[in-house]
Order: sequence, then structure tokens, then C-alpha cells
Amino acid sequence: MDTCIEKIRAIGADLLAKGEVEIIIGFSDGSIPMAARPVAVSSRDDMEKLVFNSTCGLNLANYVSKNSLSGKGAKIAVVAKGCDARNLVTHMVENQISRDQIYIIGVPCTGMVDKRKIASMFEDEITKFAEEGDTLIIESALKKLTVKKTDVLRHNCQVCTHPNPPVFDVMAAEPVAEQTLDQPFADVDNIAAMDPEARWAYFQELTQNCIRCYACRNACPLCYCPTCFVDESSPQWVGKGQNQTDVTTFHFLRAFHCAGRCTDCGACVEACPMGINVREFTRKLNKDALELFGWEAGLDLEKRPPLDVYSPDDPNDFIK
Amino acid sequence: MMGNLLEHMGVDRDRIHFSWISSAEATKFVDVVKEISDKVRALGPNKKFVKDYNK
Amino acid sequence: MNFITIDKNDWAAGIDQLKKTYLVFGPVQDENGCQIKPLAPDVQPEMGAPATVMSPKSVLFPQTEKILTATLDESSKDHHIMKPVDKNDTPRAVLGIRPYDAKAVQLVKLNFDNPDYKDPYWCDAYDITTFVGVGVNRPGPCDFSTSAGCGPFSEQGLDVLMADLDDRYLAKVLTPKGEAWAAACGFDTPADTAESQTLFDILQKEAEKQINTAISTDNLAQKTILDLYEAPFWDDVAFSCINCGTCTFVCPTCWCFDIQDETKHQTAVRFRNWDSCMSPLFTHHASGHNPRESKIHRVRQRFMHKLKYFLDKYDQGIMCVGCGRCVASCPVNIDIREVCNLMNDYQKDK
Amino acid sequence: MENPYMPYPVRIDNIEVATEDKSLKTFTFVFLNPGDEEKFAYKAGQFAELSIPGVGEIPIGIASSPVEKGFVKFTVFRTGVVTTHLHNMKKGDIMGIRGPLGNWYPWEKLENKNVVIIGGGFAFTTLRSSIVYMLDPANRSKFKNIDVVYGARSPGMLLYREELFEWEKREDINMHITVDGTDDPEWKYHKGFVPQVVEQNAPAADKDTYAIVCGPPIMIKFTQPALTKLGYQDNQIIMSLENRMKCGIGMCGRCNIGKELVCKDGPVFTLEEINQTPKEY
Repeated sequence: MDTCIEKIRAIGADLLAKGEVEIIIGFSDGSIPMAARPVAVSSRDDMEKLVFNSTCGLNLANYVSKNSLSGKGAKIAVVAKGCDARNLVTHMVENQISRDQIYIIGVPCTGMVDKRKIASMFEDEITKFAEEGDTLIIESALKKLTVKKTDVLRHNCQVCTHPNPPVFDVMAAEPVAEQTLDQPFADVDNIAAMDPEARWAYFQELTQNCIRCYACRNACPLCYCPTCFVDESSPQWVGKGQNQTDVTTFHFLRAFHCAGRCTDCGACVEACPMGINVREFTRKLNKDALELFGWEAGLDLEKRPPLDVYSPDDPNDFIK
Repeated sequence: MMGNLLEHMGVDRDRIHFSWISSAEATKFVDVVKEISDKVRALGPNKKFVKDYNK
Repeated sequence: MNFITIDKNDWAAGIDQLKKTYLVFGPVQDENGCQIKPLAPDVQPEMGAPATVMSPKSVLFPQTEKILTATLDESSKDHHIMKPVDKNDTPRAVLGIRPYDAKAVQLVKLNFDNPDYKDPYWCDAYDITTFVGVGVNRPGPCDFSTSAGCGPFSEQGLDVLMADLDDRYLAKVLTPKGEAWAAACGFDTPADTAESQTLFDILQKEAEKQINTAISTDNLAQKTILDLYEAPFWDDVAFSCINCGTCTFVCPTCWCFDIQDETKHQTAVRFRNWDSCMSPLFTHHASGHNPRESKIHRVRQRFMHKLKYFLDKYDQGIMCVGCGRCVASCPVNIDIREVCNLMNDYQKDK
Repeated sequence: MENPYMPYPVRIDNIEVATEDKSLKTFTFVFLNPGDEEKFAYKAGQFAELSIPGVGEIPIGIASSPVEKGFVKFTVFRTGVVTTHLHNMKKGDIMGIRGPLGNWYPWEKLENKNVVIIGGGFAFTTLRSSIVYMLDPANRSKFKNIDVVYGARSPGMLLYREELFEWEKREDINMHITVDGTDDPEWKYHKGFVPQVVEQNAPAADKDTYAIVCGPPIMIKFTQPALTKLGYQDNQIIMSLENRMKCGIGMCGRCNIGKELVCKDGPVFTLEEINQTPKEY
């Protein structure tokens, strides 16, 4: 993946030179190890800022619909891995942006690393992180580890079946091989196998450390409502404190608002400062979307999302 | 999908009910509400999604 | 001020002893990282644990706190009259607090305990709390406390500062509260003052040497608020911000809060919850007007408050102790060190 | 320790619809505990949190005047959750008020000065308090000329109409009442926007004249140049700001403009002070 950055920069420089786009949204290096910072590049001199590596785990589609430029009709280029591109498609399907406004610089993705998993291999804080092909070299004051990237991939990347952008204007590298999984939702099945009380306890425990910072919501490209339901005051749908019922309500409804739209990009988990795997909620919805409607979000510009259209053969056994 | 997610989170499926009732179907509405009330009453008090200020 | 030495073999027993008269808080590690929490009867604090994700500010300032209640039952004589809630007044001891977090408490105190008003909830909790800090022998890469008016062995705001010497703790007892804490634990083996101080000095130097990032704040005071406010860099600083409240919630010096009423049956409860200047709702008028409408406004507000407004208002330095939590937790890596230096170096074009 | 979050319990003693569109009501409160009125001693220009248990609190300028005893009065515009609830309450209901909060118009500085009061719409509440205070026989001699420019959309939208017309008749205060427009052929006062009326009728500035301005942002925006034209310096223009507030005591952190907290360091500022802060109000 690290080799494609030169290509990305060259494409970017060309786009700016030809005046085809006003800005390029991509990632730059962060100020601490394993951090990547979303950045908007608007001049050739800043092109060197762009990087792409295994720590670019956020979803840049988030910066398109919420960017003030997009409202002005400016043309924007986005460096997009498979999931970013799928969320751009979702934006287009949901009329948040138009296709001709966006220039997709597609990046075939070999997965993003699970920063928490890596941090947990150390007793002290990580001081250095380097990537060489499939090998990661990570250092702290106390030790130095060399690990295979495939051993520390995020869960959503382990189960990803669309690492290549389904829609793009240009690719920065050759597509990578795509996997098919026999059991794409083993994690969901494991929870489903528990009895109801155990499931309830599982989700209560999952969210008990939530601090309601809403990083999961704000990192999500799907969450673009002008006023989120948790911020409504009349009526006030959900309490704002740390009461576990309010916390659960928030997570349940946030997830449900992503039903049939989620691309499992993992930005919510990546952003959570408390290490809560909020994907546990959306994964169930993604499984249902696939099993009930044969739907995976963000693959097709023409098809309407399942909860957006009525079809006579929609499953309806639940209506009594 | 909403019912499924609630059930997945451990909420009792018998407490979740979806019906399609037209505004003209008053009797159906009454029947459905009665049926659900009886069913839920039989389940006993719900402990999930209930706030407790004494905690 | 005196020094005592605590053999690590005696530590656990002392803490168990302490729990009989104190509510004891300390670092606890779980799968989601390390937090300062009230210790369960059978739990010992993990004194050597890495920096906690959340600051210990919740010991004095819980994220959600009931402040008043009233009954709405009109048959009751005092219906609709708000009353304070009963608070637990057991003395509290916070073990293993890092020096910068104790300093942060002193900065927050300027807000909650001022000549005009005293916040009874925070002040009462502060009065009964003893802060037992441990010097940071191995500061992490985000720590810039030495340039933020603090440091890995700073004593500001602490009642006891301990040094971890592998097999024992050397504790510098700084206040009467600290003495009471040592007595409650039964720690009473005196250590030689001069010798101990020398040891502290060596450890402090060693620790400070490992901190290799710094902020410059020397020019902040002389700039005008409006010059900094109107500086051109805020758009760039704010670009990556997703407007979550992580930075403010993990920060030991952020004190902003919201007041919310809730009712259940015939009981009304008034709560206060942490709030965040990153949220648009924070300043949203009922009319729909919002004076800090864009995220650029809000990002600027956070940095201006910490690094300029606070400085100008109290003349007690900046409202940042250099713990680096916001740097470590920010999902998009907005780094207060870079922003502070931008502000400090900013020269308005003439 | 006094708990600044504890409201004084009060009973709603009277509710009056204040404007023809019923969006404003004036509430008169009486303290339930005898000593509380004294503790609530306030000055014209201050505000208080009206506190409804289980619903919330809302900061409102005090419309009654320190010289009026036995009650406190607030005129409230129905806009959010708390004010809507308040509008639906009835005489005799129990709730709370918390205050007085914030600073006040600089009465010490205004002694022996000419005072020009400029208000628009429903921001006339603390100005009413101020006028009643200045006109009180014990106080009137402390001030020189008093001019009042007050405007609303229509005659029916003017607050405290009866009092306005009473003041109009008096010799010791110059009233300049105006409405944006009206079909009423009987209307005998000004027609036109506040800034115009200010420019044409307010006294020109000298070093002993101060203007107190309180109104919607658009009125303030156009009144400023009018006053400047009349020779007012920025430190002679006194304004009352509002921002979203919660605690009212300078602790919760949201209402700041620059380093100043509107709830505690304000709400009253001079234009000179405001010019040194970001325009975040």
C-alpha cells in the first residue's frame, strides 16, 4: 500500500494543475505514532503531506458531505479505500452529493491495523511505528516488536469482502484479491447463540464505559442529520446523562439509523476513545440486510437501499 | 430489522409487536392492543430500558 | 513536610486499612484501558499502570450528578420545591493520581470556588478528598507537562507525592490531609529528609529528560484576544475535527457542564452532566440562533479558552497541564501542542 | 455554604397576556418564604433563572423594579421547552426563581447624567425596571434628562402599554414611542424603526449622556451607527447581551464572549468592552 502514495500524489498534483478539483481530501501523518490525520490539500506544495498506510482507519466520506465546500458545488477529490468509496456511493444514493462533484482516487486496501490491539501488546506507550510491506515494527521505551500486519488487522478488515472501491475515477494501484467468507457473520452468530439475558448483559457491559462523546456518531459518514435525535429538545427522546438506559438507547438508535446503510468501515470503533466495539450493533443489522434483502450498502449507484423502497416480496412475517 | 436488533440485544421478542392497522380498522386495533397487553402482562414487569434514579 | 518510606509488601495491607475510613479511588485496568475508579473491597490500585484514558476529574465532578430533587405530588406540602440531595461525605483518597492531574484540580478550583460563588458539590467533594500522587518515572510520548507549568514530579495540588523505587515507595507528605492519610493506612516509617529529597530530585531529572516535546506559551499573554481569534490558521486546525467531545471529556481541566431536568412519576430530578464546547447545542439559543455555529468556531473556542481566555482571566498560566490525553484520544489527531505553538508564534500582519 | 443552584420557592400570583399575539406573558411571583424577598434584593438590569422542577430553567431579565415591593415580575416570550411549559402554567402554581444574577446597568456612574433608554420588541423588560427605578420619587433627582425610545412591530406588540402612555404624560421623562407600522388612525406616536427615531429624536451626546440599548440584534446593528452619528462614544453606549445559559453563575462555561462570561461578568457591557471581544452572541 505504501507504494501507491507516489501515484496518489501525482494524480492529485495533476488534478489541481488542470483545475479539475479544488481540494483533495486524504490522510497525512499524525503527530504521534499510529495516528493519521485527515487533511485537505489545495496546493501542489502541500501534496507531500498526503500519505496512505495501515493507520488510515477513518472514513473520508465523512469529510465530503460535512464540508462547507460541498455545499458550494465545488469539485472535491477523495482518496478512498473500499469502504470510503462505498460510503461515497451511499452519499450519492442518498442525495448528499452528486457523482460529478466527486473525483474518487481509489486505493485498493489491504486492511487497517487495530491500534488498541497493538497498544495492548505493550506495557508502556508506543513511541515508534513503522510499516514495511506486510511487516510492522513497533517500539516503546521498554521493547521493540515486529509483527505481521495480518495478525493485527481490525476485525472489520478481517471480514472485509470489498477492499477495492466499487466506484472510482482512477485507481492508485492494481486491485487486490477479494475474499469470500463461508461464515461472514460469525461474531453475530456467537452473540445470537446466547440466551436473551446473557445477550442483554453482554450489550450492557459493552457500553458501560461509554462517555457519550459521540465520536462514533461523528466519525460516521452516515450521521449527517442536521440535528441528531440525541440533541433534540422537544421532544427530548433520550436523557443526556450517564444513565445506562440512556446510553443503551443512544447506541441502539444510532445503530438502527444505519440499518441498510452501514458499510462496516469501522470508523466508529476507530474513533471511540473508550475502545467500545459499537460495531456489535451494526453488524447484526448488516447481517439482516444481507440475509433478508441480499443487500450490501454502497456497491451500486443505481439501486435504492432496502429500507428506502417497498417491494411486494419484502419479508413481512413480523407483521401480525 | 428493528425487532431483530432489539431481540439481538436481549429484549424479549414477545414485547415487540408490529401490526398494520388502517385508521378504519378500529376493532382490529382494539383486539391487537388487548392481545399484546395480555401477552406482556403475562411476562411480568419489564426491567430493560427502564430508568432507575436511585442507582 | 516529612518523608516516609513504605515497603511494597506492606502497601496492600495499608490500603485495606485505609478502606475502613475512606472511600478509596485508584487506577484499575480493564479491557478498555485504565481508569481511576472507586476501588471495590477486594481490589487493589494498579499503581504502575499507564496513564489513564480518562482523567480523575470525575472523583470531584462526576459526569452525571444529581444536584436537586423535588416531588411533583401536589398532595405533598413541599411539592415543586427543589431540595438538595444527600451526598456521601465519607473522606475520599485518590491513589496513584499523576502530578499533572492534581495540578489540574487546582486550575478547576478557580472556576468552582471563586470569590462570588462556591459550587457546593465540587467544593464539598474537594474538602474531603486527599490526593496521593505518584511521580511519573516514564512519561509517555504525549506528555508535555514540563512546559505546561507542571511536570512528572510536580507537587502542586497533591497531599502526598510518592516516588516508586521498585521495592518501596518513598512518600513526601505535603499537607495535614496527607498526614491523616498516612496515619489511616498505618504508614509511619520515617525516612531521612535530605537523602529522600536528593532521591526525588534525581528521579525528577531522569523523568523530565524523557519528555521531549514542549509547548511555548511565553508570547500568549501579550497578544490580544481579537488578534488570536481572527488569526488565519483556525480553518486548517479545525478541518479534520469531527466535533465529538472526546478532547473535552478526557481533559482534566475541562469543567463545562449542562443542567438537565428529568421526571419519573412524581419525582423531579435536576442533574448536571459534563458538557462540551465541541457540541453545537452548547451555545444554541432557543431562537435558533447559534453564536458558535460552525465547527471552526467551536474548535477555536476550546483552544482560545484553554490558552488565552483562561490566562487573561486568572493570570495563573494556561488551562492545560500537558497530560496529552486529548492528543492521544483525538480520533483525528488534532494536537494541542501544535495549536499552542501556532498561537504563540502568531504575528499579525501589520 | 449557600447553594447557588437552589431556587427560592415562589407562587405564581398573576399571569397577564402582554402582547396581542399572546407570545408574551407577564408573570408575577410571590416568595413562599418570608425572608427570601430580601435575599433576592436586585438592581435594575439583572436577571434570574426561572426554575420549573422537572422541566428546567430559563434565564429571564427582571421586569419589576427594585422599588416595587412584595413581588417580582418577569415577561416571558414563548420559544423553547421551559418557556412553553411556563406559558401553560396557572395562577397559584409553585415553582422557583434563582438569582438575582449578573451585573446591572451602572447606576452609580449614571447619577447626575442624562440617560437615553433605547429598546425594541420584547427586550424592554429590564428597561422597564430601569425606568420605574429612575422615576421613583426617591431617585428621580439623581438623574438629569431621561429619554426613552421604544419600538415594536405594532401597537399591540408594545409591552407595558398602560405604563408607557402614563409616562408619556409626565413632564420628567421624554417618551418616543414608535411602531414599525399601524392602520390605527388614532395612533398618535411615531411610526418607523427604532434607529430612525433615535437619529431624529434622541438627544445629541455630550460627556454627561449615556445610552442604554437593548433589543433584537438587527435593531442593535442599526442603532449603533445612529448613536455614533449623534456623537456617542463607545463607552457611553451600554448594552445588555444574551447568550445560552445554564448555571447563571459563571461556572458552566457556555455563555462566554472571549474571556467575559455573559451571565456573571455581564449581561451589561459597554460597546467599548464588547468591541474587544469576539462577536459570539
